[in-house]
Amino acid sequence: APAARAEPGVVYDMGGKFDKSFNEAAYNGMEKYKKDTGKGYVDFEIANESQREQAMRRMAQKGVSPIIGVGFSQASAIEKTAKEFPKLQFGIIDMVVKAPNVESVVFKEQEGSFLVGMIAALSSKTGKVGFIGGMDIPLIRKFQCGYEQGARYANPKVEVTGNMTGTTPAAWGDPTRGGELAKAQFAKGVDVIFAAAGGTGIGVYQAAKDAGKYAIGVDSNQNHLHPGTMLTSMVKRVDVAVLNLSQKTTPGITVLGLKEGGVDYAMDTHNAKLIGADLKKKVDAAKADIIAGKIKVADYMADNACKY
Amino acid sequence: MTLAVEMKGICKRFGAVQANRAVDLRVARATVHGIVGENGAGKSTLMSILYGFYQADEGEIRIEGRAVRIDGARAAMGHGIGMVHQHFMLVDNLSALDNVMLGAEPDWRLGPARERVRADLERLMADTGLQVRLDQPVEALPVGECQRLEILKALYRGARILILDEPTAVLTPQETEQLFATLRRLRAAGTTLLLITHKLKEIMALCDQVTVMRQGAVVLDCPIGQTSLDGLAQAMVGRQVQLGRQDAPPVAAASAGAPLLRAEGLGWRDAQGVPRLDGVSLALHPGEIVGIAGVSGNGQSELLEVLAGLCAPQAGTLDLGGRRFTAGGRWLDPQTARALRLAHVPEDRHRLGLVLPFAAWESAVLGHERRARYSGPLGWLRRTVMREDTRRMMEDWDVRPRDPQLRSAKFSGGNQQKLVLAREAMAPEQPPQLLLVGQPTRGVDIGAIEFIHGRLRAMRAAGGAVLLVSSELDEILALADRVIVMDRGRIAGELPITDCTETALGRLMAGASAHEGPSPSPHPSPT
Amino acid sequence: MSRPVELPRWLELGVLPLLNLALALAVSGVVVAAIGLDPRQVITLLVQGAFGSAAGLSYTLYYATTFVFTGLAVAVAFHGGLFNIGGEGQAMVGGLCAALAALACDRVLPAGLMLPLMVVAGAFGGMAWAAVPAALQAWRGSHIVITTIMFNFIASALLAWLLVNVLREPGSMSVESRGFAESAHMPGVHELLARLGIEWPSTPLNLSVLLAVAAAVGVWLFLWRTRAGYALRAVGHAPQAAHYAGIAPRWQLMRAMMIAGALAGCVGINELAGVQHRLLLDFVVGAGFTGIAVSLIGRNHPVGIVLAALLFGALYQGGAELSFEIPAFSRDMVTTLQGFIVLFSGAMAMVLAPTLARLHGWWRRRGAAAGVAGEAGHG
Amino acid sequence: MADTLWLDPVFWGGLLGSTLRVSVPLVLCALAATLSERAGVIDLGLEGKMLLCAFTAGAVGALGGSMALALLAALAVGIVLSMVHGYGCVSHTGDQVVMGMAITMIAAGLTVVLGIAGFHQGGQTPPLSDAVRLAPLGGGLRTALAGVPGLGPLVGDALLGHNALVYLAFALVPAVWWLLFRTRYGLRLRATGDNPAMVDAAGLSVRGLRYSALALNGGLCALAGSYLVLAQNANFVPHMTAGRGYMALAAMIFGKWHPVGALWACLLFGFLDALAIRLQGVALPAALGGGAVPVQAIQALPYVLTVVLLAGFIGRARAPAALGVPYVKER
Ligand SMILES: Nc1ncnc2c1ncn2[C@@H]1O[C@H](COP(=O)(O)OP(=O)(O)OP(=O)(O)O)[C@@H](O)[C@H]1O
Ligand SMILES: Nc1ncnc2c1ncn2[C@@H]1O[C@H](COP(=O)(O)OP(=O)(O)OP(=O)(O)O)[C@@H](O)[C@H]1O
Ligand SMILES: [Mg+2]
Ligand SMILES: [Mg+2]
Repeated sequence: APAARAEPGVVYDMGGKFDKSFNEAAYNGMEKYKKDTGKGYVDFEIANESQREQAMRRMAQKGVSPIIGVGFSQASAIEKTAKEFPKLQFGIIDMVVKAPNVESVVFKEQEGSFLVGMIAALSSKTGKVGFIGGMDIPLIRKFQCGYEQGARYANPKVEVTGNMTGTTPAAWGDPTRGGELAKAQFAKGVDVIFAAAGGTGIGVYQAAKDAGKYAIGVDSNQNHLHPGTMLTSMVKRVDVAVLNLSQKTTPGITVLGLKEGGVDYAMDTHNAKLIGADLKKKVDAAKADIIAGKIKVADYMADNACKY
Repeated sequence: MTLAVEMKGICKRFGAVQANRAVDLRVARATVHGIVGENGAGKSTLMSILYGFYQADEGEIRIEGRAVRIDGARAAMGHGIGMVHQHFMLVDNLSALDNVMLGAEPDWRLGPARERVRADLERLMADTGLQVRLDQPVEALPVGECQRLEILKALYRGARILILDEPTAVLTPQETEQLFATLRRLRAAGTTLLLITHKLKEIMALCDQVTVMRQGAVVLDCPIGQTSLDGLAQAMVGRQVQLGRQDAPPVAAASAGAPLLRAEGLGWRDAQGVPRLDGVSLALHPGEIVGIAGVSGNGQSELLEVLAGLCAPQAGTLDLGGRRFTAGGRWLDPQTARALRLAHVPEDRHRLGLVLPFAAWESAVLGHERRARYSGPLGWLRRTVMREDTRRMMEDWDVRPRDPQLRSAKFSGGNQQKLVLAREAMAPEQPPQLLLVGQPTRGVDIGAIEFIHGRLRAMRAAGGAVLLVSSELDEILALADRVIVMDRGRIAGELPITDCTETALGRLMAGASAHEGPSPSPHPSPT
Repeated sequence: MSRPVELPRWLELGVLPLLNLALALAVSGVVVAAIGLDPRQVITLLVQGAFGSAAGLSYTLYYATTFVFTGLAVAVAFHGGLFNIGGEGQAMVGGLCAALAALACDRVLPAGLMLPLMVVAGAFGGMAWAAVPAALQAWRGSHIVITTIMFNFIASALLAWLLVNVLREPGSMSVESRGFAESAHMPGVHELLARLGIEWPSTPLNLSVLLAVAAAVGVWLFLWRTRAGYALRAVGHAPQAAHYAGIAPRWQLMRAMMIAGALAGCVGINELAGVQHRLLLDFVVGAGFTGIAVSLIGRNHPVGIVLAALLFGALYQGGAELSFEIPAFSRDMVTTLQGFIVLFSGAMAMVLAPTLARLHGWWRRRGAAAGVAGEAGHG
Repeated sequence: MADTLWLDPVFWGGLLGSTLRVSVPLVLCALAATLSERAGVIDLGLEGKMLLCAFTAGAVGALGGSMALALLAALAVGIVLSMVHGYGCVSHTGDQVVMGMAITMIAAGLTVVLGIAGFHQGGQTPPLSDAVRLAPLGGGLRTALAGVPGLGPLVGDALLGHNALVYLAFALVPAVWWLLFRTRYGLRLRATGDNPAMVDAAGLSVRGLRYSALALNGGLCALAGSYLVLAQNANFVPHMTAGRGYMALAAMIFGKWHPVGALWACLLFGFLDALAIRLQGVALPAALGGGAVPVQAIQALPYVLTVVLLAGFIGRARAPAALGVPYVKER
């Protein structure tokens, strides 16, 4: 009976709940849930692969529901546990798991990235914009692809430089390297960088601030970090998704794009001065077109390639 | 007369070993006090305690009549004590000069410090006659030179009480003489000297007073006048000791029969291109002991290594056990050598002879572990057999303590040497016909020396051949049938034992002793 | 200056470690108290979580399995005189090869053939990855520590590239291969026990644990019971003496590293064949480095390594348990706690030795050593 | 772009500048390791020491708002860590490698725990104001040169406009060399690493020498950590050292336990790293069928090249003879 709903639980991905990225967004979502409902929740930060399943099973045995797996790596663990505990509800972010008691939430990162790509291209004085990803994995390519397309859409002649940070988990938390990557791109004339690299991004933003260039945040609204440097942020509302999941899970696939407000570009007092009225108009127009389907944003996952 | 040093009731144990038990030692000022004893008797330990390197478990020390606590080398130096250590206390990759300076640098900047120390050392070397190449890294110096360096180090620090632990073990007779002259001068100048040595002649020659130790305790302490060589030997090992030549020198025809080993024109250059061996030819016949005399560092070690298959020469051939090995081709390797019944007792027992962290029984099969006797199917080790054989070797060669499980490092130098000799001489299944031995009695007590000499003679009697490299002329004179003298990598001359006298050999060697070691300007080799 | 303390073996290998562990826990307790948690609760949870339940014990053993492999990998190299920091990379490549074998044959081969094949492939992969640094050290004198560190990075790049561009299921977001077929699943211990009708919670603990035990025994026999092991240790302790004995150091060096690599390569069997049933990016996560601590704390001796591996397994599982039971106890506090335990039971292991020796001597003089010291061990 | 790249002074200027910046923490840690290992103490704890010092600098900088204070605090922590190292491995015969790993584990956990407890930003410390951070030097000259073609980038970007710690780090190399090879202290230190018994017999304190070397080692690690937080970044981020400690160790060995050798090795690592960054996205030569080089290949390039170069060097590195062996007198 929905009245006596058990308390929800979250299992974060390797990055941990303070990864300056989607895990942190999920964490914020749960905190909000706690504030709104006054009910508690359980969560767990895994330290190695086998703890995913361990954590979920532990929660399941305690009757925790729904159990939310944050990140695509949780898929097989969710799949197993969901099969084992059919009476409980499960949710997973960024990945599709087909099971009668699992709600899969996936985002159209490409759409949000498209918009910040436009903003980047339109704010760039040199006509060169940059992208810095954490690791070369499909999810990040998805960000990159949308960003490129958006930038080109706004300025067909724009030059987009892309970098990936590393091949080990350290790639998501190495601001120093992020800073160097940024400086390298600045040296090439890039003057706006969109970083989708977790903690590594911190270094990118700092480098941008030091060099007087622009940077674009990711996942959660990071405009406040360096007002005047942070053009905007490609917000991916994992927090909202997690909040909704913890309140109510509807088995099946939920796709969150611009239309659903699952992704967007962030506007607030911190970057109001940077985004001029006409720029905003252009971007909002494109946003409307995407929602209306007039603009087809390429999905890297569709055919493992960035074709647009 | 006042006592410079007085040690009362010194006790020291290392784990299971009681190295010193209630030792009393009284040394008068401005005298040379000899300390003798078997290997492992506790001589070095006692001196190390006086030098503050070890702390005694019990007992007290008085210097110049005042009771003192010596808790480290610095304290010892404070009391004017200096020490020449038995096992060199040198840093291999530092220059000889830096080694002397270390801890006594006259300036905090190395440049000026080196200047001043060099000047002092030049003078010191001049009037002691102990020559060392100051700028060579120690690792490049032959043992003899290291020993001289070690002595210079102590003299440089100008001690009032000077401990010398087997300073002459690797010196030539000439060098020994010069050293003793220096020591006499020091004594005259009021320095008190403590001398440990296994060469009783030296004791008789130099000392005023002598203390004999056995199994950690003092067994005799008397003025030199009241004892004799035999008396000391007796006290040391508790029985009559016969050193010197036992058998009549062989008739010249002794070295008949086909040679067991024949080497022709061996030539070997080291990494720097300095020739260490230069056209060396020799043959070993059954039933003879050939002695190789010469100041250490003139190619003897290299000769042994080449003949034992440890390194391949650039020139020459070797005939051994019906097989011929030619430089450039596939040279003899240690395994083949053993298979061809050639055994090798290396000069450097610590680096080559033993694996110090191994248990004695593991070290005692080193090089023979492949023998069917020791490794069964699938290379399974027959550990019990190994332990049994080790125990037998220890019985046979009187290795103390008799404990196959004890770590090789824990045996005293002399006993380690006996273990290595036992292994090589008693090689299981097929005992060797040919034995190459380097410095077999270096640092070994007279009891053991007598014993080892006996074994080598026995081997000759059994029709084996022995190549004996030794810096001890006495030893060579006592054992060899003919003597080859080496000088700067070449054979300087060969004498039948009958024509050998200390002086004759000394003269042949002297050519080298002036400028020991690999000479920078090699002689043109005869073509 | 530190005099070596001569302790009887049972004291040195039995009591001293226990004392150190006790001290380590005590100090950790103080730290825990400092951050306002109840030390008694934390310590009990840690121990309970690791050994208190069938599930907990199984997890502990499962982690220990991996650490035994990496620990032995360090130890064998160590006895050959080499410091192998490359366990991480060797484990990755070993796992990769095992996985490739599975992906290639799992649909055709029965488990009876598939699993042995995976073990061979895994061992081979690790061996190959260790052989290159070994050869470079032997013939070019390239220092093994540098090359093995570099090879760790190269391995991770290789793995990442293969997973993202070759092995990943098209259209899937996750960076992992397809799942292995049943035949490539190392049977879990709970499954086996279930067949025997014994109720056992489902955990990652799988047959690989036996492989680890076999490896430990094998290494012990190899090092101290066979000629090859003898030669290897001789080279490790005294290369020149080995040369004198006619043992060629180069080949011993190669052998040491290749055996080490093979051992590390088996990590993949436990993690991939045993648990994940597919190839993924960070299945090693530091196990290679932990292996160094495991080996050294275990004095590079198989028996010691097994014990140390159990300790680390317990720390991992008990740590997880802690953060389950005490939400305030974060993953990082667990790491800190583990650090302190390694510090006191590993790095500071000798601090208590002199005191213990004095006590022992004193007790022996009273001829009551055994009893009293025994109690002290558990104090 | 690849073809013209090599002729472009801007590319080289940026490359060299980046090389210097990236090398600094490596150089400092490598020097630290050189000192301790020359004295006979293995240091596998560089990573942890650097990390904990970085955190200290970040935290104190944020709280105290003073660069000097931050540096001092970092130095203090670095030295304390080294003293712990010494207590376990010099005063007692603890295993030096395990000690290093323990320090690293503790640092990895403790920094985050304290960070979260103190600043509630997921282990990060708050961004530092420019007053607390190290300002670039020679900026004026750099801007002056900026116009000059060739010289501008090559000198300006490459050598000028770095912060004080960069220049200090490189100045410390000859300093350490001088200390090791031109002073009495250095002679004694080197002897301690090779034959402590000899040093002891010479009436010197092996313990004292090893502790002092460790103290210097801690100080240098502290500088490396501070550099990451006060210069390259503006706050502490968990695990931000990202393996640099181990790379520094590798560099030190590559440099054969010699400060200058270590410097070259660090510069090599830095250069290859900076180069790899800039090569991402470069296309394969048409001969190899064109197409982009996989990112991972480029990212592995520095490590592969290191191995190749190392193999190219003749003559093996010789570690201090007594390295890692606790000094006890009795056999
Ligand atoms: N540092 C040590 N650790 C352990 N045992 C030792 C140590 N030094 C000496 N011993 C043991 O103490 C005993 C006495 O050794 P010591 O070196 O004093 O004998 P020695 O009279 O000098 O013998 P040698 O004539 O061979 O030099 C020997 O059994 C030796 O094995
Ligand atoms: N570090 C250690 N931790 C725990 N137990 C150990 C350790 N080292 C040795 N042991 C125990 O001591 C026994 C003997 O160790 P080792 O492997 O050296 O024996 P061995 O050399 O093969 O035989 P032995 O030494 O008895 O001749 C081992 O079988 C093991 O039970
Ligand atoms: Mg002695
Ligand atoms: Mg044993």
